Amino acid sequence: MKLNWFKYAAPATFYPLAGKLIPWFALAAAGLTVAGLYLSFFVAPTDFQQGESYRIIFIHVPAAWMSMFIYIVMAGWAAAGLIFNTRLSSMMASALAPTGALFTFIALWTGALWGKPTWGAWWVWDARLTSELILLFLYMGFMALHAAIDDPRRADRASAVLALVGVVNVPIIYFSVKWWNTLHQGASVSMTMAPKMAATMLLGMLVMALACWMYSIAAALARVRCIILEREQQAEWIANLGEPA
Amino acid sequence: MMQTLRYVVFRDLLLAMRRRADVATTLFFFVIVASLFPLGVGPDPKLLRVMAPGILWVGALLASMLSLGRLFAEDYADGSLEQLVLAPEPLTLVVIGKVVAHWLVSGLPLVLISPVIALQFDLPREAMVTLLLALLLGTPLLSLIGAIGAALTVGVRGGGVLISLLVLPLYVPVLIFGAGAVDASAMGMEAGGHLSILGALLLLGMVLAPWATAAALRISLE
Amino acid sequence: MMQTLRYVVFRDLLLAMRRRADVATTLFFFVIVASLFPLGVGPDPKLLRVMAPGILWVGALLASMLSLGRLFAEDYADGSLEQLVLAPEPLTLVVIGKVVAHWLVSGLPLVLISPVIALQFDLPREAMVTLLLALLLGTPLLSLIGAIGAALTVGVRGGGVLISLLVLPLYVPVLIFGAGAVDASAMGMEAGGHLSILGALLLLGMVLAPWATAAALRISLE
Amino acid sequence: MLEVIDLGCLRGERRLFGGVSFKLMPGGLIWVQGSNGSGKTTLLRTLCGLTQAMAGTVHWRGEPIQRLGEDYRRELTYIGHANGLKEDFSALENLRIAAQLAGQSISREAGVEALQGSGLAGREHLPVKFLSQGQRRRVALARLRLAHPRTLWLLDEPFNALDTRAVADMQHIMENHLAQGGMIALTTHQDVDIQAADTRTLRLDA
Amino acid sequence: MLEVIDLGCLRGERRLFGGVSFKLMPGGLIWVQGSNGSGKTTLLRTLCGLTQAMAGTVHWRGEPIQRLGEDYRRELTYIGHANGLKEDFSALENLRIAAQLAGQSISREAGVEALQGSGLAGREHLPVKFLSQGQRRRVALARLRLAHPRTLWLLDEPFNALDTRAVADMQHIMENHLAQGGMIALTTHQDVDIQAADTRTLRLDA
Amino acid sequence: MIWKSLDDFIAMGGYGFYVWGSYLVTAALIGAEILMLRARRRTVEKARQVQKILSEQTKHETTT
Ligand code: HEM
Ligand SMILES: Nc1ncnc2c1ncn2[C@@H]1O[C@H](COP(=O)(O)OP(=O)(O)OP(=O)(O)O)[C@@H](O)[C@H]1O
Ligand SMILES: Nc1ncnc2c1ncn2[C@@H]1O[C@H](COP(=O)(O)OP(=O)(O)OP(=O)(O)O)[C@@H](O)[C@H]1O
Ligand SMILES: [Mg+2]
Ligand SMILES: [Mg+2]
Repeated sequence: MKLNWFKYAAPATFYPLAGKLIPWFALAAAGLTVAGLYLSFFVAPTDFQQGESYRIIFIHVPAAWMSMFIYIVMAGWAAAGLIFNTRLSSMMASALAPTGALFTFIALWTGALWGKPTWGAWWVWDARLTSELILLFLYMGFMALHAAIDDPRRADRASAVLALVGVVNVPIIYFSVKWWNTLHQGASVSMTMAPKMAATMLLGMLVMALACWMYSIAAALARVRCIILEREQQAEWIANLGEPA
Repeated sequence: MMQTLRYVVFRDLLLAMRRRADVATTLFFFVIVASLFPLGVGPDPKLLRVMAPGILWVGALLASMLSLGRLFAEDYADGSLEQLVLAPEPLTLVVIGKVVAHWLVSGLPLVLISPVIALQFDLPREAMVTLLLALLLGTPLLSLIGAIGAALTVGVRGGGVLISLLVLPLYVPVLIFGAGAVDASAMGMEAGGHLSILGALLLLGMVLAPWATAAALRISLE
Repeated sequence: MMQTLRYVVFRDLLLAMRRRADVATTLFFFVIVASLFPLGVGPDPKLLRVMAPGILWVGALLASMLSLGRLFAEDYADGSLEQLVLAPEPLTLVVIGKVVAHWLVSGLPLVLISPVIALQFDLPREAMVTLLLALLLGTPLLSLIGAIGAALTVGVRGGGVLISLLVLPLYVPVLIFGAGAVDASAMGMEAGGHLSILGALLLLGMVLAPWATAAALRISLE
Repeated sequence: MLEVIDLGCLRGERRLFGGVSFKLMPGGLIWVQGSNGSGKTTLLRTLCGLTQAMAGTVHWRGEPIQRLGEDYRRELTYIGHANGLKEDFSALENLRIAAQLAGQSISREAGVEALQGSGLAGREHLPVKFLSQGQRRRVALARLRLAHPRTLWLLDEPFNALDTRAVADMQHIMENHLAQGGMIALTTHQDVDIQAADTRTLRLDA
Repeated sequence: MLEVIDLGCLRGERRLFGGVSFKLMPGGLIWVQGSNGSGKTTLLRTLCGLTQAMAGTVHWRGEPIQRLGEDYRRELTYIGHANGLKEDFSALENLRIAAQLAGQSISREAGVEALQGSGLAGREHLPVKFLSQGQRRRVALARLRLAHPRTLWLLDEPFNALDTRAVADMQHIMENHLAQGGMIALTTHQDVDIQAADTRTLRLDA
Repeated sequence: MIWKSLDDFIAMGGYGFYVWGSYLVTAALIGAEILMLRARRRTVEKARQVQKILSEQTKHETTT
C-alpha cells in the first residue's frame, strides 16, 4: 500500500529541529524575564497616582497582548492546516491553544487583582474586560471541541473551522463590546493611567512582553513535539528516533 | 436547485409540524425565561423596564440555542444526514434550507410573540417596534451562527452542551446590538445605527455561515 | 442493593469522565449565561447587583436542565435503558443512582464555581455564603425534578425541548426561594426562612421524585 | 417452567397475535418465527415484562411474572434489537458494567476472556463507537459467555450483522446452555439448526 | 465504469485494508466479503465519497469521484447500516422525501406502489416509529423499486432484519437491475445467490 | 534604590497582596504548564518504549 508519506514528512523533519530550538527560546525567555522583572521592580519608579499597585502592569499587559496574538497565530496555523492539509500546521494550532488560554486567564486574573485596589471592584463589565472574557470562552470552545472528537484528523479540521469563525468574530466582538459600553452611561471608572508613561515603564513592559513571546514559542514547540509523538507513534521515523534523552 | 432547497425546507417544516409540541415549546421556553426573571428579581416596574431588552434578548438567544440540537444531530443519528450529503446538489444548499426551516420554526415565533412580552415589561411603543425589527434581523443570524456550531458537534457525544460553549460567545455581537437597539429606543434615542449594523452582520452571516456549516458537516461525517 | 446503586453511580460518572469536556462544559455554560446578562442589560454595577441572584439562579436552572438530556435519552436510544429496567433490583434504586450522578456532574460544579461569579457581580460576602447554601440545597432538587421530566419524555423525539416545558414550571418554586434567600441576604436580612423551605422541598423531592421517575420510565418504555 | 397462557397483543388497532400458549421446560428452545412485523419482538418484550400483554399471562415457575418482579428478572437475560452498549466505553467496560448491573459481577480477566471468545481479541479496550456493526453485536452477545449464565435467555435476532463464523460460535454456545438445562426463546430470520432436547417453533403469522 | 485503484484505508492505528483494486462494468455485481470489522462498511462509504481514502482513488466513468461531485452522486444510491428514516414520518412520506432529495421525485401513487411491492400494504401511512425492524429496512429499500433507478447501487447489508420472503424479493430486484445494465456493490453475511452477467467477490480479510 | 528594606519590598506600598498575588499566581500557572508538558512528554516516551519493545518482539517472533 502506498501512503501519502509526504504528509508525514513535515513532522519528521520538524521534530528534531524543534528539539534544537526549544533550549534557546527557553533560555531567552528566562533571561528576558529576569531582566524584565529587574526593570519592573527595581528601575521603574513608583507611579504618583496608583502607587506600587501599578507594577501589575508589567505582567498584565504582556499577558493581554499575548492572549490576542496567540489566537490570531493559532487561527492562522489552523487555516493552513485546513487548506493545505498539512498535519504539522494543525498540530501547531492545537499546541498553541492551551498557552493562549493560559495567558488569557493570566490577563483576567492580574486585571482582577489590579481592579480591586484601583476601582474598588474585582470585576466591572468594561469593554476590554468583557471581550477578554469572551476570548477565554473561544479558547475553551476550541480546546473542548478538539478534545471531544476522537479522530485527531477530524478534530483538527473541525476545530480549524471554529478558529476561523472565531477570528472573523473577535474584531466584531471587540468593537461591539466597546460600543455597547460607551453608549450606556458607562462604568463609574475607566482605564486611564497616569498621564505619561515613563520610558522605563514602557521598556519594562516591552522586555516582559518579549519574554512572554519567547516562553510561548518554547512552550508551543515543546507541546507540538509531544503531539507529534502521540499521533505518529506508528510512523517509521519515530521508531528510529533512538532512545529518549 | 431551488427545488432541492424547497424540499429540504418542506421536509424540516413537516417534521416540526409532526411534533407540534416542539414549536410551542421553543416559544414557551422564551416566555418562561422572560417570566422567571421578574420572579427572581422582584416586581419593581422601573427596574424591570431597564432590564427588559437584555432579558428578552438573552431569552431569544437561549431559545434559539436550545433548538439547535434538532438541526443536524437527529439526522445524523438516524442516518438521513448521510443521505442529505449524498444528494446530487451542493451541500451549501441543503444547509441553507435547514437554516431557513430552523428559523421559521424557532426564530419567527419568537419575533411574533415578543410584543406580548414587551407589554409585560411595560416597554414604550417605539421600543416595541424596534424590538420587533431587531429580532427580525437578529434571529436569522442566530440560526446561521448556530448552524455552524451544530454542524461542528454532529456525532460528538455530549454535543448538546458543547454546542452552547461554541455558539454562545459567537452570539455576543447579536446580543449587544440587538439589546442596544431596544435600549436606545426605550430611552428615546435613534436605534437606526444598531439596526443597520445588525443588518450588515446578517448579510455577512448569510454569505459566510452556510459555507462554513457545509465544510463543518463534511468534516463531521468523515 | 447498595451495590447496584454504586454501580449505577459509577457507570454514569465514568461516562461523564469519558467526555470530560461535558463536566467542564456545563460549568462554562453557567459562566457564559451569567456573562450574557450583563451584556444584554448593560454594565451598571448597581443594577447588576440587584439582578445577580436572579441571573445566577436562572443560569443554574438552565445548566441543570440542559444536561437532563443525558439522564435517560441516550440510554434509551442505545437500548441500555431496557437493560437497566431489567436489572434485578427495584427501578427506584437505579433512578436514585442516576440522579446522584447527574447532580455530581452538573450540580456540584455549579455550587463550587458560584462564588467566582458572585464576585463578578460584586455581591456582599454574606450573600455569597447564602448563595452557596441555597445552591447546595437547590441543585439536587433541580436534578430530582428534572429526572421526572426526563423520564416522561424518554423516547419522545424532540424531547429535549419538550422537557423544558414540563420541567421549568416545576423549577419555579426552587427559583423563587433560592433567589429569595440570596436577595434577602444581600439586603442584610435573615435568609433562614427561605433556606429551610428549600430544605423541606428537597426532602419532599427525595421521597417522591425517584418513585415518580421510576413510574414514568416504565410507562415510557412500554 | 416458563408458561405462556393465551397471550394476545394489540398494536394500534391491529391485532398482532392472540391465543399464544406454550410451555418452555429446562433444556427447551422455542424459535419464534414470522414475517417482518408479525410481532416477534413484541412477544419477546412481553415475555420479559417490558411490555404489558393485552390478554393472557406469563408464568415463571408457576407464578405470574408481574408478581415475581425482581426474582424473575434475576433469572433472565434479554438481548434485543438494540445492543445496549455505551459508545464511549470500551468493549470490556461495556461488558463488565452490563454484567454488574445484571447482578453478575465479573473480574477483568473473565471479561477479557469472554470478549476474546467472541473474536474481539485486541479490541477489548477500543471504545465501542469505533467497532463495526457486527463487532458491536458480538460485544452485546458476550454476556452469554459469562460463567453462571441466567437460566432463561430471550434473544431477539441475535445473529443480526454477525458473520458466519460468529453465527456458528453463538449456535454452539446456545447448545451448551440448553444442554445444561437452560431455556431459550429466540427469533431469527436466518436458517440455523440448534440442537436441543426440546425444540419447537412458534409461527406468529400463520 | 466504476474503477477502484489501489484503495487503502487506515482506522486509528490499524490498517483496515490496502491495495484494493477492481473494476465494475454495467451489469456487474461485486460482493464485498469479510468477517466482522474487516472494513466492508468503510469501503462502501469510501466508494460513495463519504469517507476520504488514505491511499488510492475511485474513478467513475474515468474521472475521480471527488472531481465529479454532484454528477457522481446523481448516479448513485447508497443504503447503509442506518435506514435514514424519520421516525415521525409515515413510510410513504419517508420514501417520497428521500426520493425528492435524491432528485427522483415520485408521485404518491408510485410511492404507494413501491411500498406495496415491499410488503408494506396497509402500513403506508403508519409512522415509521411503529414499524418493526424488518419493516423499516423494507421502507429504506423501497427506494430501489422506483422507476428510473440510479445506475450504481451501494448496499451495506441490505438483507439485515429482512425475512426470507423479503430477501428473495430483493434478490429479484437486484437481478433485474443488473440485467438492465446497473451496477451493484453489496455486502452481506447471508448466503444469497444473485444471478448476474459478471459477479465477483472481494474478500477484505484474506 | 526604590526599596528601603525587604519588608518594604514585600509590602509594595500596601499593595503587596495584589501585586504578589498577580506575580505568584502567574509564576505558579506557568510552572504548572511546564510541569504538565514534562509529564505529557514522559508518558509519551514511555508509550513509545513499550511500543518499541512490542514491535521488536513481534519481529523476533516472525523471524523465528
Ligand atoms: C480583569 C480585568 C482586566 C482585563 C481582562 C484586562 C484586559 C486588558 C487587555 C485585553 C489589554 C490589552 C488591550 C490593548 O492592548 O488594546 C489590557 C491593557 C491594559 N490594561 Fe487591562 N484589563 C483588566 C484590568 C485592568 C486594570 C484594573 C487596569 C488598571 C487600572 C488595567 C490597565 C491596563 C493598561 C494600562 C493596559 C495597557 C493599555 C495599552 O497598552 O493601551 N487593566 N488590559
Ligand atoms: N400504533 C400502531 N398501529 C398499528 N400497527 C402498529 C402500531 N405499533 C406497532 N404496530 C405494528 O406492530 C408490529 C410490531 O411488530 P414487531 O416489532 O413485534 O415485529 P417483529 O416480528 O419483531 O418484526 P421484525 O422481523 O421486522 O423484527 C408491526 O407490524 C407494526 O406495524
Ligand atoms: N479509531 C480506531 N482505532 C482502531 N480501530 C478502529 C478505529 N476506528 C475503526 N476501527 C476498526 O475499523 C473497523 C471498521 O470496520 P467496518 O465498520 O468497515 O467493518 P465491516 O466490515 O463493515 O464489519 P461488519 O460486518 O461488522 O459490519 C473495525 O474493525 C474497527 O474495529
Ligand atoms: Mg423484531
Ligand atoms: Mg459493516
